[in-house]
Amino acid sequence: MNVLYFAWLRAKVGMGEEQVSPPAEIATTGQLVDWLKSRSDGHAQALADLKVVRVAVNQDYVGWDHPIRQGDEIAFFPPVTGG
Amino acid sequence: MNVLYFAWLRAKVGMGEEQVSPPAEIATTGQLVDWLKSRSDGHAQALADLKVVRVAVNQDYVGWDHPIRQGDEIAFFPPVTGG
Amino acid sequence: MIRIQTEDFDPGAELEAFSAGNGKVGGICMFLGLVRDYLGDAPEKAAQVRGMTLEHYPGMTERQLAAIEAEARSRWPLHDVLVIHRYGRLEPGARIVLVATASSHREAAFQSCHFLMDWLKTKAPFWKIEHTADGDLWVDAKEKDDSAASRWDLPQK
Amino acid sequence: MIRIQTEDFDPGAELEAFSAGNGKVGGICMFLGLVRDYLGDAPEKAAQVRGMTLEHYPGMTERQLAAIEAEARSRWPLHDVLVIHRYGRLEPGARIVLVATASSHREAAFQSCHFLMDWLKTKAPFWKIEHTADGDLWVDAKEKDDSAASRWDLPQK
Repeated sequence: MNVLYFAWLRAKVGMGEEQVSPPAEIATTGQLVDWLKSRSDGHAQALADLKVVRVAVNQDYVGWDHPIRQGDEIAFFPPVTGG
Repeated sequence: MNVLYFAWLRAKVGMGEEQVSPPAEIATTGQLVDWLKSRSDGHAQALADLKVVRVAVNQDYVGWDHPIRQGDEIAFFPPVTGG
Repeated sequence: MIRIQTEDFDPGAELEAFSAGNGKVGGICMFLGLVRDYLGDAPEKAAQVRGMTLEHYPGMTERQLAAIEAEARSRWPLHDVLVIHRYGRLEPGARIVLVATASSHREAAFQSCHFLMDWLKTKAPFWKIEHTADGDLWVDAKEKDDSAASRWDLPQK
Repeated sequence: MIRIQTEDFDPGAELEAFSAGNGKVGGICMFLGLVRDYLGDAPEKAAQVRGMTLEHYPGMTERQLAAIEAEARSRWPLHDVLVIHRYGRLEPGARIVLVATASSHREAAFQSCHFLMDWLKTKAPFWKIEHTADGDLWVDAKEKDDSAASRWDLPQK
């Protein structure tokens, strides 16, 4: 699946996009976060406090128990500040 | 004193402005209305229903018991419909 | 600033001049009122209005609008206020009124602009006569304009 | 209509095209958001911001804004809706966002425009980084933006 990072999460992770193939038991957005945090210190820092992280699956906002599957576009970003 | 009429009150009275000199006992806007109504059928029709008439003294909205005096500019008009 | 005029105005140019060079302004809210081509609340009766004429009370109009502007500035932190209102004969589609407010924050801009229009609608001495195929009709004041204005009433002390 | 772009826009020209020739439109409400030259809520710290850069999530931005426009049209009788939002580097005083709504009646125009801005502020995936003398700072989301958006929540069924 394709994982995207925006704003300061991108800066902390050190990239804006990555292709990942988590094991099959990673079935929700919350489980994906835990798995991603093990990939690098940058990932761990970016995803340390989920109160300031939002997640979208296929460009819609979802919660931390949302199911994920192969081919999904999953984005992590801070609360938005446009307008 | 100078009396002004606007919108359909002007049309009913038949003029937009008149100089009047009511007797001294005419001391409020409400008393002035009663006195004006005796001047012509047009005045009587224009001022027949005060629910749809507003009055201003010297360009400020006032009520029907507002004092009036010589030199005042007194205007009668319907509820406003601008904007 | 308050302007009462017969001439048309250019909202873009007004807006440009309004916001120019003030780095404190974060949001501008503008309302533009136009002459509709139908009567009352019924769009299905479209194209019945051939135009309207706006009459006003010179002197009192400026006085009341200045008071409304002062009230808005006392309630919200505004960098600038602009009210333009036309009078005289206006064709369908013509611009009637423009109200714009500039503030550091969008909530103050929105609220003050809305307030200015609501109060203008019930306090500024303008009257409309609509020219229709069936003759000329003085527009009646609307109950909903009174209730729109009254939501801005302050609590009695 | 939704437009996401780096280029500046001309509010007057947009407004002209927006309202042109629809005799049903009685009121247009427009909000224009600009880059302030100071940080946070403190105008006394003026001129500290040298500009900002807006990042967004291409695809999701359009998708979310289209959903917000559809929601506004379902709640109010609107003749037209326009949302323009810029991204990229912007200098102090630059235009960031324009939201305009056209309706037969002013209340619908005001409310829908206010709604669109409040929802855009909390749902459209844009992020600001402010360039200051002390370095670059990601702008924090504001609690008051959440409460502004939540006033438009519909009662739970």
